[in-house]
Amino acid sequence: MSEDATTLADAKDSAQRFHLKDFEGPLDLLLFLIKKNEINIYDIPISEITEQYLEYLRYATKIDLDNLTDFYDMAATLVYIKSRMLLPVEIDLDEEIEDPRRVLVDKLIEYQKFKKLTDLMEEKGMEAEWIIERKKIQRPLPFPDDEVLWEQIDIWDLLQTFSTVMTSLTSERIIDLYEEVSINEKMTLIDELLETKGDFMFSDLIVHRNSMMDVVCAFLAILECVKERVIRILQNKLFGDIRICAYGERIENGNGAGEGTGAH
Amino acid sequence: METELEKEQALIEAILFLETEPLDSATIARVSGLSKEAVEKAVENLKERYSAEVHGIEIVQVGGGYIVSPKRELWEYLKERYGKKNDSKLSKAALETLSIIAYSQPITRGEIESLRGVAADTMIRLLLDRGLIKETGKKDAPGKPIQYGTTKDFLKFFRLNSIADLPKLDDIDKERFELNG
Amino acid sequence: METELEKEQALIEAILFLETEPLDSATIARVSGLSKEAVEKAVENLKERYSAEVHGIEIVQVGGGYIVSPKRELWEYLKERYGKKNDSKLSKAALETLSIIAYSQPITRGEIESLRGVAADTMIRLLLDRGLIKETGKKDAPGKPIQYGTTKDFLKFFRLNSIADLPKLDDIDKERFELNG
Repeated sequence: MSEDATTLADAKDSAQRFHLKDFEGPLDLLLFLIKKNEINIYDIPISEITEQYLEYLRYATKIDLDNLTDFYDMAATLVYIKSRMLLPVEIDLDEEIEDPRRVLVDKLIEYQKFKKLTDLMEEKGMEAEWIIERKKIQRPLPFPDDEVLWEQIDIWDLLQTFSTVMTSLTSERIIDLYEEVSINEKMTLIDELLETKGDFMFSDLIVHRNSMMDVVCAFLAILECVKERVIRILQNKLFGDIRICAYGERIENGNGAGEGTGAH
Repeated sequence: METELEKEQALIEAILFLETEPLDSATIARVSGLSKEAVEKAVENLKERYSAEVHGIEIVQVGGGYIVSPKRELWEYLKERYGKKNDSKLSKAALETLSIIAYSQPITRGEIESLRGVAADTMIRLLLDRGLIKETGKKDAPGKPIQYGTTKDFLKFFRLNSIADLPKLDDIDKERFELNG
Repeated sequence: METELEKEQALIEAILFLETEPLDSATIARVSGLSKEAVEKAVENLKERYSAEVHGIEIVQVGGGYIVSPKRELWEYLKERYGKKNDSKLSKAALETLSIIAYSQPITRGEIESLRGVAADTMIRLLLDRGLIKETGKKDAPGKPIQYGTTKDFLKFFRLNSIADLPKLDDIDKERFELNG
């Protein structure tokens, strides 16, 4: 590799690093140069540092404009300090000599302090790199009088929900969704009628008179309930309506049945 | 040995704290890298520890899993702030359970769970407390599991005259396709 | 008397368990209906109780509030399942600006710029957007420049209880920097 190539690579390398914002600002670059040259910060060889600083700046062609201005500002300051240092100083014993570098040095030290603090914060931030926490609130408590919860639900929501639940099931769990009525449903209705009316007629169980399924299920439900000794059934005449009452209920023979029929 | 056990217990405590759904011991074992036996022992210890008066939370077993939950006697004080949180999630689960019960009654907890695929205790308790469902009997099956059905309040709530008025699935289709109006 | 205190403690334990955000004692008092003193006493007791080896969770103070959190020494085991990478990492420039604000608040944009030697608008806007800093007032100086300070979210982000808990320079650095500061 030729000498030129190496220099070029160096320059490119520097520019690249600069471009990658290794330096947060002109003060950062200055601190870097001071450290690199192992210079005492209280006695900065200003012309040497200025030269190096400008050198770095020359490679930095791609940094954004905002920062570039700041970097050039610092360059101007450095050049100014350099010129001040070159001027002969008239020694006045009464007055303390103001070192032209003083302001810059103070700034650099202050900046260095914050760099250190930033490092500390970064460490602290690293601790927070991982967080382990519960993703959401614990299961809500099921409170009985949670009115808001139920406000806007109607029966269609209920059906819709049921439909969704059912259609999301795997085939082995699928039951006949479109079965119009079921025996279970009729048994539920029997329970309800027993509760609300006490006793009732078979015809009360039929919701859709022209549905064969409805009638058959009602019959099967009655048989099931009789078997389970949930109900008693009574019929006061052949082919008459069947009266149904709770199993435990005391009924006076045919008389009671007649009364019951008459009431309807 | 003692400290080893303490460490395991501490880890499981942290896991139970972080979870929001019931976790069975096999899952806890997998997550913690401990044996199932160690997990079960630790959970037992934790359960006992938290059962003390001084603790406001406890480890409860729900549908074969463990979950940390505020103690029931404190709910009264907590309900205002925590009862309504997450209500969309709560209502969805509750509604699902309720719809299954309404359309498949009488139905046992096991059957509900097999339909929904998740534990149903909490929801059943909620619906019972709320008076929308009730125990209707016991199923003639091994273990005689309790069967649930809807109540009068359920009908009232949904403005139904009778359970026979529950709309049917083909009603939905009718509405959807506007077939028979 | 003792049991009264135990009950209060149990209630506060349940509240802390239910929350996912840090809760200050005033809020806990409001939620629990207890006095702030009672809350603070109970929280202290709870903190001590959970600090024991056998517990895997602890009560930590973040941004002036209390939160239950798994103990740090367990994170290694919990990371895989529960860990969330904090992808909201700050750039070096943002962090530098933020640390200047944190350590020198209240501070104006001009002051930040003179410390960093570069324009600060973008960074200030970024930090404001992230909720890490806020406007705290106006400086009594020509132009009444806006002053900035850190927020509660800043404390939370860095897991600090108070701004007084910001990491400190060690003695050597202190001497190096503050003599000439």
